[in-house]
Amino acid sequence: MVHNSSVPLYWRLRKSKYNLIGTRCKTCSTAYYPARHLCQKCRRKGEIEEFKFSGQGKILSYTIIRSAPAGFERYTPYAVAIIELAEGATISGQVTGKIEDIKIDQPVIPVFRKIYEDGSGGLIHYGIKWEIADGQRA
Amino acid sequence: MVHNSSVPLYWRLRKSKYNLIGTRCKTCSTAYYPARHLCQKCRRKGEIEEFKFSGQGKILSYTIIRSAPAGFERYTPYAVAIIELAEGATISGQVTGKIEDIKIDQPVIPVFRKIYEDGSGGLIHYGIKWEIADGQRA
Amino acid sequence: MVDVAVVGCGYTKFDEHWNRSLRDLSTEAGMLAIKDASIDGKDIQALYVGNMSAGRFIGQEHLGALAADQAGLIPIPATRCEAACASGALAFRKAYMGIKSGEYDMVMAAGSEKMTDVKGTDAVATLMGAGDQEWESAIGLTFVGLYALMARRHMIQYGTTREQLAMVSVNNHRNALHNERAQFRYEITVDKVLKSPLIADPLRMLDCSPITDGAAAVVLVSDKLAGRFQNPVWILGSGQASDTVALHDRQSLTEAMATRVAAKKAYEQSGLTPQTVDIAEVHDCFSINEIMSIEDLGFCRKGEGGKFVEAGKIGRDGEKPVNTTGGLKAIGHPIGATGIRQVCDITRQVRGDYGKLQVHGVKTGLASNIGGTGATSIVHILGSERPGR
Amino acid sequence: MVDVAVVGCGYTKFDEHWNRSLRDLSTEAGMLAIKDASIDGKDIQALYVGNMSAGRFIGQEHLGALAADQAGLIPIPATRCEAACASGALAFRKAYMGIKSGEYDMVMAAGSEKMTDVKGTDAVATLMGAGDQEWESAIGLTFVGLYALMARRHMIQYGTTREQLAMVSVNNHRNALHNERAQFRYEITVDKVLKSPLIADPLRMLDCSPITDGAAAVVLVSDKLAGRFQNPVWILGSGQASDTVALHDRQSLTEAMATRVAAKKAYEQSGLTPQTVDIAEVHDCFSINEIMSIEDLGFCRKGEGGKFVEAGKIGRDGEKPVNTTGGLKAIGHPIGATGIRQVCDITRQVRGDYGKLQVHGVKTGLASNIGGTGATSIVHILGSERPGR
Ligand SMILES: [Zn+2]
Ligand SMILES: [Zn+2]
Repeated sequence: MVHNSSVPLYWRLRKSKYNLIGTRCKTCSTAYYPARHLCQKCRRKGEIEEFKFSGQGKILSYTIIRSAPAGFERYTPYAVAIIELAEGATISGQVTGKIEDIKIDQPVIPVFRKIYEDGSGGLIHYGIKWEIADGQRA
Repeated sequence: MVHNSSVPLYWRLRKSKYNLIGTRCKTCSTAYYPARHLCQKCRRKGEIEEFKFSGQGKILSYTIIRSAPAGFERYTPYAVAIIELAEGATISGQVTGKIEDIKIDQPVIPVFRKIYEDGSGGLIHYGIKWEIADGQRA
Repeated sequence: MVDVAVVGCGYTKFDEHWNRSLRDLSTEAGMLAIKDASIDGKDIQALYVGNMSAGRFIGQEHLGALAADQAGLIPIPATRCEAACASGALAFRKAYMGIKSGEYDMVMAAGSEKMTDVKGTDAVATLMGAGDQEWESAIGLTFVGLYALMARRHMIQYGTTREQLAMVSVNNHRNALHNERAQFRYEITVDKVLKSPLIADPLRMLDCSPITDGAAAVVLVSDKLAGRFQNPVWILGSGQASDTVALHDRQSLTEAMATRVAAKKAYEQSGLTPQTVDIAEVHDCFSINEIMSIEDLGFCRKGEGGKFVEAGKIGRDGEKPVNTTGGLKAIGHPIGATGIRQVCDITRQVRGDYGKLQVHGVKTGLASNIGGTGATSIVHILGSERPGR
Repeated sequence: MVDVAVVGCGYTKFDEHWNRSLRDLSTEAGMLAIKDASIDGKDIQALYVGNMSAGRFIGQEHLGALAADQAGLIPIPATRCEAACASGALAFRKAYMGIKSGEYDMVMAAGSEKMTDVKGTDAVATLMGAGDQEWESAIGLTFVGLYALMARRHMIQYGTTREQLAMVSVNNHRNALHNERAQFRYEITVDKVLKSPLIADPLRMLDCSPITDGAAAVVLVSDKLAGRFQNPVWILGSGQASDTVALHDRQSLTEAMATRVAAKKAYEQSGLTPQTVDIAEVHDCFSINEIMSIEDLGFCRKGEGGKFVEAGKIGRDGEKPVNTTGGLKAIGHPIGATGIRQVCDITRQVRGDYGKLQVHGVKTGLASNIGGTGATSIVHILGSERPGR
């Protein structure tokens, strides 16, 4: 029942998820992550290109998941935040490190981590998590 | 993903599935298997009672499943038929015995068998299968 | 223009029905509505069924035909509608539009969900089907987690307190005391909410609506037939709107744009305002959603929902009674059934025949049903008077 | 009474799209229809999405909002409709009724299914969600198994031959040769069908429509707006009916009662008859279903479907061209998309602009979409002339 374990899905999104690659509309400069292939503002007039995000971001809101869905039981408690990327898009992601250190508006940087291990097939899903950036960058 | 393995579902239907217990409308004598609690003919005017079917039936149509759904892979090929019960209801069921012996209109009798084993939990699901009745009854 | 009225309603006990199936529950709800309307099942010309996830909960799709089959309504057209947690209201709206189209004069709208056949963590995963599977479910987000993200932001932006959130649940539990079909019929206190286990900070167990099995149904008729019924309750306004499926794609984490758009339409059609509508059923899947909904529906200004609750204005004797029969928190939340259950409760309150649950003098009521974290929002306003023409 | 016309249509390549998601495919189909209609996406007032089982195939529900989100159509109302394999036609019918209700003047109806993210046996199990989970799936029945039960009975009762069944697939493959969006574009022979592996006796691999990913979309408008478009194709009739979900509960194994009821309604509304309608898209999920449908739609008498096929009457130059672009068998069958794809193909044929796929002189066409083993049946008739008033 853990649909996240679908191999085709994982494969389709791996480049985007591993490398923070989204899209940008050349026409109006709006950046999209996750990638969109139709600009929400310009629609068919918008010209979409691939776009790599810098990874600079800050925490808009966060929570600590203590009751997990199937597939994530062994990782509780874990922190999830909504991150506002410097280029304008917002994204959900897990936050690594000490839960007590997480605060609203705090700068974060992306790190490459295991997201979870598929219990049945043993497939390990990697992706980006977010780490509290050090003092200088705050 | 094998939803048939749901324990509450199995438990709810076990009496009915083990013992061919359906319902009958006292008002119009229509017999229902699987059980219905609302008579399709009399609606609210129908008085429904529990009803045990005799198990006498005959084959209306049959097929041999050679490509199985998740959970039944190890049993192929297996025969499935639509059985017309003597009391009037019709039901789908697996037919045991030699596949070559199955013919339309053939009388069958119910036997208690393993339907399948749940791969993950190991729960064994029992129920009724159908066996070709001997010559005298044909 | 055809006008449409609700002339019958009913819902099953909302509970963990280990011993009952989706089909049993749906049939019972249908029969309750038929009986309440004093009609014959044969008079129903079409069926609309709201259900979110029977495909995953019990391996069964094709819920429209299944409900028609079990209720002995074959061969009438049967339509299953899905918009996650707003599936019930969606079925209701499509039923209403079915009559407005001139195609039918009497239809049934029903909603159902059977959630307890799978284990808890599977239910949590299944519910995330309402969110973004690729970008929210995939990182381990849960539904309560998403609402927790909204709650924290709301607390920071507007000073909403943990206590105010708790008061939402306290009010809902109190209102359910006399609701025989509610899953929880006992009072709770703010203290008890604050001491219940954290599920996704800052939300706790008693901020959350439960996992529930249940079904609800209503009968709708055109103005042509409404005269035959004693107490038709008219649909005065109906609005529906969409937003991004992923919470992170929204313009705001503390405002449901879709609710504002849907409500605006329903208010305009009805000629009513947030001030003049008598009572409301709002979508309290989590306490924060009731506070945000109170704001988005215009009962108070954005950010003042917490204070509105704290001031007792949502109580049964308050300025704007909300969830007068217990809400999702105390009645339970069988996903697809909830939107129809809300309409049932508004209908009874407007009819004025709701016994111990009755709020005095209700002439109009609003039902707000939200799918996912706000990607679908559907608002209906019902009232005792036929729409002015 | 409002009249409704189709003014734009399009579908993606139907295929095993390992590298594309449901959301990509849906958005592409929507854009194709918008482009075909030469409209702006902003003009669309509501969206209806047919999808059977994304909850199980990819863990995603809330398909209406998701499609609106991805297509940049927020905040318009978005409704997901489900009736198993008839989900597409159901979305189309609800879109049509949405316009007839006076609520909208321009809407999009889309259908989609992403089936190849799960392994084959899981797909087979998921498809059984269209049948009776408690009494059919539970004993190991498959979808092809259910149709095999019908096929055997039809052969015994009416003398339908194995060869006649095979000819259905042969005709569908031949018709798909010039359909660039078809999954299979090669001819097959009766002999090849008869030598393909048995799946559920008497049905073989080449009697079966495949597992497919794909999406389709159409734009519908009211008569108020139809004048703006060059070639509106009018909806002349729409019928929908239900039957028992379980095959064993039917009155007959060889007749789809729901199709007969739905077709009767559509014929009556359109003023057309089985004899006068020019072409038909019928639901050939398995070859036997095309034969039964030909009978149930009245193109020949019950039991004579096999002979009708054998006599070549369903060919592109036959008496009643059926599935002129390849049908479910050769185009592929992404469950929720099929009903909309059928309407796309009828629309193009009626418009007369279908290039190599064009059948000469088509003024009217019928689309028949069937859910499960016939528990839902939906029939639409479209034509080039506005309905007589
Ligand atoms: Zn742009
Ligand atoms: Zn009876």
